[in-house]
Amino acid sequence: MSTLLHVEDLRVSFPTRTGVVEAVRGVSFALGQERLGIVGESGSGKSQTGRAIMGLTPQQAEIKAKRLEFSGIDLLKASQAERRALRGSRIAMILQDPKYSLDPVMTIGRQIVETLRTHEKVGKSEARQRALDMLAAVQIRDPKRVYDLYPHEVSGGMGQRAMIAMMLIAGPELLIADEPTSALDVTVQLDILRILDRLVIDRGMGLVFISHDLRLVSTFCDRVIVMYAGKIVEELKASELSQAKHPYTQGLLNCMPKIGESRHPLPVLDRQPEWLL
Amino acid sequence: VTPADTLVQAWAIDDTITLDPAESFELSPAEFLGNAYDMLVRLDINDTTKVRPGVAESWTVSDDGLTYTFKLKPGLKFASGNPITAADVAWSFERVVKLDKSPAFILTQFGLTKDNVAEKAKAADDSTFVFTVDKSYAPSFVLNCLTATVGAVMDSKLVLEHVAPVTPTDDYKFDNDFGNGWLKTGYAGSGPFKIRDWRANEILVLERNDNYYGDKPALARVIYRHVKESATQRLMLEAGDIDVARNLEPGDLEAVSKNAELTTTSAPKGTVYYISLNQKNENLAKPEVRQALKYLVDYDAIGATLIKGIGEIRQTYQAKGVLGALDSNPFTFDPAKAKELLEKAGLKDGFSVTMDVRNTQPVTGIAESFQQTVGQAGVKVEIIPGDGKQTLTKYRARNHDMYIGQWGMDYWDPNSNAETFTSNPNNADDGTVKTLAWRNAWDVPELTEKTKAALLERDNDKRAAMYKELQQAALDTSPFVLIFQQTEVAGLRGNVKNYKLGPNFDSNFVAPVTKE
Amino acid sequence: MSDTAMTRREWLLTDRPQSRMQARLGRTYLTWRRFTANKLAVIGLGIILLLLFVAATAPLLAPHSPYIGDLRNARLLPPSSTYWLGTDDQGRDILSRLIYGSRLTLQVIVLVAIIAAPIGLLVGTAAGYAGGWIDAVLMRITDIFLAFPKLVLALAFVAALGPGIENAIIAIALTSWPPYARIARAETLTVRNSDYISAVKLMGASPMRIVLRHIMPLCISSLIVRVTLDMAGIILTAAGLGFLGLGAQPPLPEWGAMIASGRRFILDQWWVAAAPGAAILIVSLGFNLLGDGLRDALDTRSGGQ
Amino acid sequence: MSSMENQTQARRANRRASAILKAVASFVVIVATTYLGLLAVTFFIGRVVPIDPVLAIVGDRAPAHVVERTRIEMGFNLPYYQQFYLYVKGVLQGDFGTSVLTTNPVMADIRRVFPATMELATVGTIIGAAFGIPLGVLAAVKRGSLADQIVRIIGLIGYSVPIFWLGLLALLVFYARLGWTAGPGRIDVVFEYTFTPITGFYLLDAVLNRDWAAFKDIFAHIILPASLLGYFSLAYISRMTRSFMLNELSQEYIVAARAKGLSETRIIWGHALRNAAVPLVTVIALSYAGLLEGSVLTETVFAWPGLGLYITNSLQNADMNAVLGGTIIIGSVFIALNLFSDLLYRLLDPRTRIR
Amino acid sequence: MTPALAIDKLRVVYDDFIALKDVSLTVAQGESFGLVGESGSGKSTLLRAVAGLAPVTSGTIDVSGQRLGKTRDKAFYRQVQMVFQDPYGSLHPRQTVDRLLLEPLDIHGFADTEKRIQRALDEVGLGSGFRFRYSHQLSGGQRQRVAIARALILEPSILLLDEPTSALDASVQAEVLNLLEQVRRDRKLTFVMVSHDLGVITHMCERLMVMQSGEEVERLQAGDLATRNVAQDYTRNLLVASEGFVRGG
Ligand SMILES: Nc1ncnc2c1ncn2[C@@H]1O[C@H](COP(=O)(O)OP(=O)(O)OP(=O)(O)O)[C@@H](O)[C@H]1O
Ligand SMILES: Nc1ncnc2c1ncn2[C@@H]1O[C@H](COP(=O)(O)OP(=O)(O)OP(=O)(O)O)[C@@H](O)[C@H]1O
Ligand SMILES: [Mg+2]
Ligand SMILES: [Mg+2]
Ligand code: NI
Repeated sequence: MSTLLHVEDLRVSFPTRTGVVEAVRGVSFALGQERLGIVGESGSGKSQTGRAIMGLTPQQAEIKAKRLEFSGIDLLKASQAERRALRGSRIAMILQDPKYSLDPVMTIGRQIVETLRTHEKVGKSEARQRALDMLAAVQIRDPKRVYDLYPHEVSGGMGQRAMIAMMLIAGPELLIADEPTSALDVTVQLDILRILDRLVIDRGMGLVFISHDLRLVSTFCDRVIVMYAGKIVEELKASELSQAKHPYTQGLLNCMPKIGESRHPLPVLDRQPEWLL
Repeated sequence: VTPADTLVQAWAIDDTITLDPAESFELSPAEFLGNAYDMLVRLDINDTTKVRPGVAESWTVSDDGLTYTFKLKPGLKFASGNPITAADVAWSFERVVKLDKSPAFILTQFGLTKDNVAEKAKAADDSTFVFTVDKSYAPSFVLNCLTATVGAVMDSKLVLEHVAPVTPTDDYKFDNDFGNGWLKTGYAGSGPFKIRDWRANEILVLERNDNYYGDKPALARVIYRHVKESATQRLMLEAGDIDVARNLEPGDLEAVSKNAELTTTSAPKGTVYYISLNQKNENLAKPEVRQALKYLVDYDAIGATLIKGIGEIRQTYQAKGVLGALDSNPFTFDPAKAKELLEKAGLKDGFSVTMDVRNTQPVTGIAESFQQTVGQAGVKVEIIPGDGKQTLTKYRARNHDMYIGQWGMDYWDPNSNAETFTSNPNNADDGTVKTLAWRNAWDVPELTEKTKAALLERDNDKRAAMYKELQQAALDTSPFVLIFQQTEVAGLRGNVKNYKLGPNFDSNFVAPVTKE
Repeated sequence: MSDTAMTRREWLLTDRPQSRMQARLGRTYLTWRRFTANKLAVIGLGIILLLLFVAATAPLLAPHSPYIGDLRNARLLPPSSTYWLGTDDQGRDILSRLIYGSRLTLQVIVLVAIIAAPIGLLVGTAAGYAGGWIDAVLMRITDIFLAFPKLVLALAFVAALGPGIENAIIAIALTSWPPYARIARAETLTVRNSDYISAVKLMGASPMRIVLRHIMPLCISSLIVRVTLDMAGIILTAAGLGFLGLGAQPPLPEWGAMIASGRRFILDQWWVAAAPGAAILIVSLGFNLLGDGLRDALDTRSGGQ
Repeated sequence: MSSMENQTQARRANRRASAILKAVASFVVIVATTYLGLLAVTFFIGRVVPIDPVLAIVGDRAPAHVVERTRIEMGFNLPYYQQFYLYVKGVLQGDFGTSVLTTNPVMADIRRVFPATMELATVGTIIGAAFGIPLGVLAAVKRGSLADQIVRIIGLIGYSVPIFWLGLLALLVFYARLGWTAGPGRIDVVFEYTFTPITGFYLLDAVLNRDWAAFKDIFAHIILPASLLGYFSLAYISRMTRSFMLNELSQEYIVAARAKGLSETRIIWGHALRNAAVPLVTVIALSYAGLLEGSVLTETVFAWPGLGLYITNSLQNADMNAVLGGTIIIGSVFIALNLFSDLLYRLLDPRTRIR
Repeated sequence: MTPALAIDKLRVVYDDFIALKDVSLTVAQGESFGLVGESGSGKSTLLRAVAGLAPVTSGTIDVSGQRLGKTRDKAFYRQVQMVFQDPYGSLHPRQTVDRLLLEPLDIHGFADTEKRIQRALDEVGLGSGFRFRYSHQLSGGQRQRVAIARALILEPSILLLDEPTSALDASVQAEVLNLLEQVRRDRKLTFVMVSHDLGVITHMCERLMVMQSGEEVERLQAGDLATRNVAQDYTRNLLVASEGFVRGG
């Protein structure tokens, strides 16, 4: 299995009025054609890690890394144009909430075609056909109808599928999914995951799956990175999550109420200052 | 650049609201009508105390001074091609009297009524028109009045084709409008120019009348464009988009006169500017106060600045050049003298008073200057600015304290101004003759009588002397602080020749104008 | 930095204020710091303070009388060492008139700000929150006023109230509220169904209380921006009324009226209109910058990050 | 297809029809009440202005009896409610009365002055939007930069410099000194005899007449005042564009567009501005409506025979028929523009479309 | 004993969309009742209808035996309070915690505001350090605590909880859930709680109702879920989904 992505000592910091906020503080990992989960509580830097790889960090942010390499391309040295050419075509990212991440005034079909035609020279009708195929691939039952719908006219699950179609149409080698299902109903959630799973298996794509839901990540991913306050506190195989060593990971696993379990009160995380170091 | 056969003038023509000579009574239409219509007699612009023939070739006055017989020039034609007959003249008079619009009094003051007009203004034959007046007025007065645009000779045949039916009422007993509705924008005259087109506040086009009996105008047409701003007019003149600029203010006038490509021309007009003092105000009613205020205008400074080139200081109410005009400017800016007078009036510390000022130059500037200069004698003037019609409404209702305004002659005769400034037949609030004296509640029975008497003096010299006397009385006692007489100016392109402004707007003749 | 200053600052910036007073002061201080961090806003504030200062000390600052001029000798003089900004057509010193005129300008601004903005705010929020027929009626009235030619309306008000600068200002204020009402209504509509307004409703608050204490404060910041943006327009509307003889009474040195009367000399004596024009520009710039800065500083949401 | 589905479809169609009907009804009510309000307020204004309307017709020097007679002729002696009733009756029959100042029917006058204003306002708005939107976009994209500040200053000058001042200055420079444009007025007098207006929109008329010389001249005349008005609306449009753009640029879908690899140009113009266009339509419509009111000052300086001048002039002479007519026109324009911007809004924003 | 809350054939219609179709429900005094169902199934609408924030077209609501009319009076709000789903949207953005808590006291004319605010903050585990902060200066969990404090400060007997923890991290969720349990115990409150998380509902509630498109699907005891003793397919699907991802399914 070849390594697609190398991240070494990634740091993202934001200058603010009250000082510099370090959102990501030295994250390192490598990714092959696998499903890598990143978990952690809100604000732990999951999204910023993903965005830094994509090159989508806000302008004022400062990104540093010893190494940030995507299939042999040094992302830090790459020009804006080069990175733009990578985005969407070789690395793609699914954003959290379909409600806000689709352009409200453009039909879903056009948004998908737009990605395709940005990266490949294809004719209009061919682009349309491929978009329809893609929609079908993400299990949309009536692609022709959905193609002409506006984002507000579809449900959350459908929107998320459209988002996935939009990001996958150019056939990326690496997909970063930033909480792709947390805005969705539990039942729909599983549909989406199944689609992603298929794509990874069928296309041999690398997947970074960002989520705060440990249970989901543990059942879906191959490997899991646990982040706390911008750092990786632990990295382990998904199947071994229940044997996590770090008290933070353990705490996260424990504090969720489960059906058929009666723990009153629920155990809560007791954050230790040394975790921050 | 303007076409060679067209004279383009920029002028504020927004006061034109009708082109019917029987109705029109404002300045800009007077010029249009003066050029487009002919009257029995015209003012001689070379000697403004005289009249010259118009449609009439000659005239005689009966010994009793009651009957005026006009002999018409033979073979004249209206612009329409219809012949001009004495019947047209008679009908024109009848029309004015029966319509009874604003300027009708110029004719009706000679005793014409709706019932007797057919008798008193009638055609003896095709070329003889006889006009009978009720008193033996000074002939100069009668003839001067007939030069006004209200005396225009109308093409009766043409107008009668355009009359509109009207339901008679108590106030208007006739079943048609004598073509008034049509003539508001229409034309039925015989002057050197025809009125071709008028779009309110935009443009008025005069076109050469090929049926005119006299010297045909050199220019095919004269176009008036409505442009209000002096600065705009100046720019257009400099650029050559107009040939004549008519509303230049002193600063722009000066610039134009310095421009080698441009010339200027000017003529004193029969319009005087004055500040009036309402005698209903107890302070202003004091004779000393009236005189004191006359010493508190800085005539020289105003003359040298605010009205430079567009007016001349004049403290008597008759315009220069009118029969019997008194050329006397006894007052100078003299705060000490004024203070003395105020002290005599018991107003040592001055007093407060308001002044209604319409929002146009130069009156606003003069008012502000006046405000400062009277302040030197302790009089505090509060200026109440207002749009023209607004202050006028107030003025006519006698609700003002002080008012600054202008008065243009109704017709070129001393009686016009004498009557309004120094006669007030009934000073009651419901008085019907609302002269300027009435508007300022100046009750002067003696002067009123004298004014009337001057009308009947048939000897021109004696008549002139009587008017001078009246003006002197006004200088000494009237509540009118006369300031200046308007000079009309025009900036011209250098190639415009023979452009001459007359003493009145209806005598601003454009027919002689040529362009090189 | 001295010791006491440090402790005072610390007291202000403490994480746990002991009283509402301290908290309020601390917040004010923070807002101030946020505000002063914005250089442009400080420039804006400086301009406004300068305006206030000039207005307050006009008699001391003005080198000449603003009302008495020398018509004969000093008319329309170009800027010189005696008359820094030249003289106008009555021979009055333009600088002195500008200095005194700042008082009128302030008056215009204050009156409009305390009449038009509150009316607009009240009408807009009330309409937006109440909805239904109240909304319909209020918006109809707003529409009528909005659809009305401004000048006609102002003229009518002046006619009803009588001439004079105060009445002119009131007239302007009474005609300029409809856009504010629109803005306030739009903003109200976006918050009226929010959970935090529902929460206040659940506290048992009356609609009146909700509008006055919970919705209005939210609409104020965008209103401030809009009002400050409109300031120049308001000063100029005053001038426009002056054009029709309904504004300041001569010889009041109202800036707009000064430009209006100076326009006659624009071709040859440009400074007569340029000086008040520049004054208006600077003051509106000041308000604009101040308005933007205030919005940013007052907006606690964006300010905290 | 099941009958059930048919039924729901019929119901939906029914519902839509009733929704449209409701919208139309409420629109009619809104328009009617607004008009009535406009009429009533204008009429009231006509009564409170301390100007004697008769004066405008007969002049200052008219004898007293003529004044009185004219007053009666014009119906000013009637009680107010009767005057109002008569007026409304006339209006309902399409008769707006006669302007005493121009002696024309008010409708005829308006047919003449309104196209003049509308032509000017249209060209002005086009200029304002054509420059204001890109400037606003630039300012938003380069927020806080020098470019942003410059755009702000440009806008502010547009706000704070009196238009008559700027107008004269522009005339001086571009007309008098440089000779780039034509002077005041709508068209040269040269065309007085050859050019016949058809619609009153001279540019359009020139095209209809295929009179290209006239077109050139008309264009040369309109460009200066229109640019001036355009500058005025530019100030406002650029400011609003900036704030709408800032709002859109902070949205999540912009991040998504970047993630797709789109170029910045495409993101800004294709996505952000496309979304900002939705509220911008209203802004532009409002500023257009403002220009349509007619700017008395511009019209004075440029000797433009437009609506603003007409209304002001009428008002100053208490020519209430004309004022009422003008007000109604402006009210109609306002309502129409509101409606139009609403429709456009719906067109631009799929979320508000009725499906 | 009269039930704390009795709802009978409640119907809510927005424009022409029926959000709630004749739902009936009784909750005993001191009971904790759960509502689950997919998004848009009408859970929030039910709570909002009780609170007087949704347009009721038909049906009745009784609170402690008292029939509610169209409008709610102040007294009602002392009895029933609600905590909203989104802690980011339910606190006024321009008000400090102090002001937020003062408002209800002020409306109801309480005298000892100082003490009550202090106590309310203590109760939800927020020190006085948070008192003068704005909501944007608080984390999600802290916000939700403030919202709970605000709801409790009027000492209501019924608390309507609309997904009070769904916007929070698991770790914070646990804290808030514990807090809710504790106040319920201390104050003998009646809870009606909405959640899409079956785990949370079974943890907190004794009885629950499953909803779908505005209608009741079935009504269960908390234990039934653990034992998978459910009758409806829809509920079964929910149960399966909450287990996590199963590959190759
Ligand atoms: N533009 C910014 N300026 C300053 N700080 C920021 C900015 N964007 C993010 N941060 C900070 O960076 C940190 C990490 O944010 P990030 O979005 O990566 O968290 P996350 O793990 O994705 O959380 P969540 O689960 O809530 O999405 C947070 O503390 C956040 O406050
Ligand atoms: N104000 C409203 N106007 C119109 N429709 C509404 C309104 N509020 C809610 N609805 C509709 O009513 C239905 C039920 O909404 P509700 O908020 O009760 O769902 P929910 O079960 O709470 O969903 P979620 O889990 O997403 O919060 C939804 O389809 C929603 O679109
Ligand atoms: Mg995130
Ligand atoms: Mg809900
Ligand atoms: Ni030209």
